[in-house]
Amino acid sequence: MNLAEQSAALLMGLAIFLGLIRMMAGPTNPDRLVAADTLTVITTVALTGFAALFASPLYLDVALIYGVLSFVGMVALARAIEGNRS
Amino acid sequence: MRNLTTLLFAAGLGFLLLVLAAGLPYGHPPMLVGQGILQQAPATTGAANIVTSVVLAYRGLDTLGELSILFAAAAGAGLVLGGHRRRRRPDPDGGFILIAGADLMFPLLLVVGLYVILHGHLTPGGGFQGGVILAAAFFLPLLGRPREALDHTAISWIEGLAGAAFIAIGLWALFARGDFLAPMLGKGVLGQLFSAGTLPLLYAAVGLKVGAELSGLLADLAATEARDP
Amino acid sequence: MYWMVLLVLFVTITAALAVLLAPNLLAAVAASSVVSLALSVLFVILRAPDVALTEAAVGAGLSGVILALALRRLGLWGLGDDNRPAPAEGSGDA
Amino acid sequence: MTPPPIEFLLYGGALALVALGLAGLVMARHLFRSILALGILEAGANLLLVLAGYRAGGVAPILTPGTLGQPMVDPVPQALVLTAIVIGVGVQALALALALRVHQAYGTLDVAEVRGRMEADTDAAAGLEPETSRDLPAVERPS
Repeated sequence: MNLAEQSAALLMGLAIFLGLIRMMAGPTNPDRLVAADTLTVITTVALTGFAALFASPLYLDVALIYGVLSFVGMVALARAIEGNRS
Repeated sequence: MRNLTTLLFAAGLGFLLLVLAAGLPYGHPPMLVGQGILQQAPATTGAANIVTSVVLAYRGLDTLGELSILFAAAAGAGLVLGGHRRRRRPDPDGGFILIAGADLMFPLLLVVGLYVILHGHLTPGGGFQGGVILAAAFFLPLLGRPREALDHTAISWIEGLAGAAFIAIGLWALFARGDFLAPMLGKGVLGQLFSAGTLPLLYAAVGLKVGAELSGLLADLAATEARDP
Repeated sequence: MYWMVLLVLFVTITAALAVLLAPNLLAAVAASSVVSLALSVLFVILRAPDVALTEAAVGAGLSGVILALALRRLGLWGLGDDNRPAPAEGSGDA
Repeated sequence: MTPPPIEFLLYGGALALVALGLAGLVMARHLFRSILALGILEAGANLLLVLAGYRAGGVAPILTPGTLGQPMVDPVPQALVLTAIVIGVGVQALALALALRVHQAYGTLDVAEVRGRMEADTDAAAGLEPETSRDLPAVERPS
């Protein structure tokens, strides 16, 4: 790995740590949901980075599907948290 | 006390499994079957994705069994939830952003799902994953407007026809070649969209069936009565 | 590669612990979607893009949707502020 | 102190997931949480199966122009796990539907409470006297 890839991995590791801390400690449920959503976005970027690292475009499909479907899952969870308030 | 025993049991089981796993070879699997499949699969089935040729050609009967298990699970869940489909008080509509966003995302999700299904023999993905994406696509507008319902008759027709198509392709191969689900229709050029014979057709049937089943399941789950805490 | 595997495994185990010990069920569902996310990255590292795609589609999309719908139907959707007492039923700890 | 080899980490992580899922499955007092623990157990088993087919230095088992002739990882466990994940979500949906029905029938999902009410119901259906408690000393039990 060259310097750019190493620094990208380091930054993503830091971001994952921050999101994980918020997910474990977050005082309310919306905090935890937003932290989980942040983690999914970081993961999408990480999957793209792995595609670059392995020099294979096959892994880009995984990132695409992940990015699209985590949106649906998070919207469903957000609807669940909304309750019966209209 | 019971919790302590359980923890001890789980830790002991983990340790035992770890001791067993220490004897497993890592990085050098004793892959006799896998090696043979890797060598002859492209010539036999014509699919670039070898996992697809394992799922649909070498283990096609297994996939049929999996489809029936999934059908049984979805039918069982629909049966269990069945009598309570009518709701006294439906959920309120989502906000403007959710409705507009769902309408925008719907065709994109549809295109992504069909791409994943149709390119199942070339890139990662296939009928199961594409079916899941199709189910999510049809569920997303329902999340914004909970009062609208999916057409359950159409879903059952699609599901039944797709399952029948899978079995019909298998029976055709049985009568023409003597093997159930044997690859038919020639192999084509490796790596092109129209290649690998009947495998894309089989994956299309699987995708439609899985998508119809899962969206029916999601609609059933969404239509059961909400309960106040 | 070694440190990446270590980090992803750390995320997986932490999120699995959070599923079992989270104060309420909605946090547990969010943590279980994080488990499947980290697992998908592990499958990519192990060179299994098909499995990673399935895990991403099922774990991130469908499983989250099903669990969220079930939570909604069970009426366990309290906001779960740690300062206020959560609804009695949603706070069943492991 | 040398860091442990990478295979120890991977196998240990997968087995830790299995053990955690098992412990949660047995210890959970809420039915919903035991369904989530079942998902973790399943994830650990899937990871273990994919690990068994990994080959060091191999590429993904998909033929592209750049990877012809290189060693590939074993495709058979991957096909197996692909099947297992999809079946797992079907099982999860069925379990959740059953849990919803239990909640509609008894109004709670606490395991001990549901079990107590089910035993009371079966006793009533069989025409037996309801058993007060098994934990009481034998003298105080109605004989």
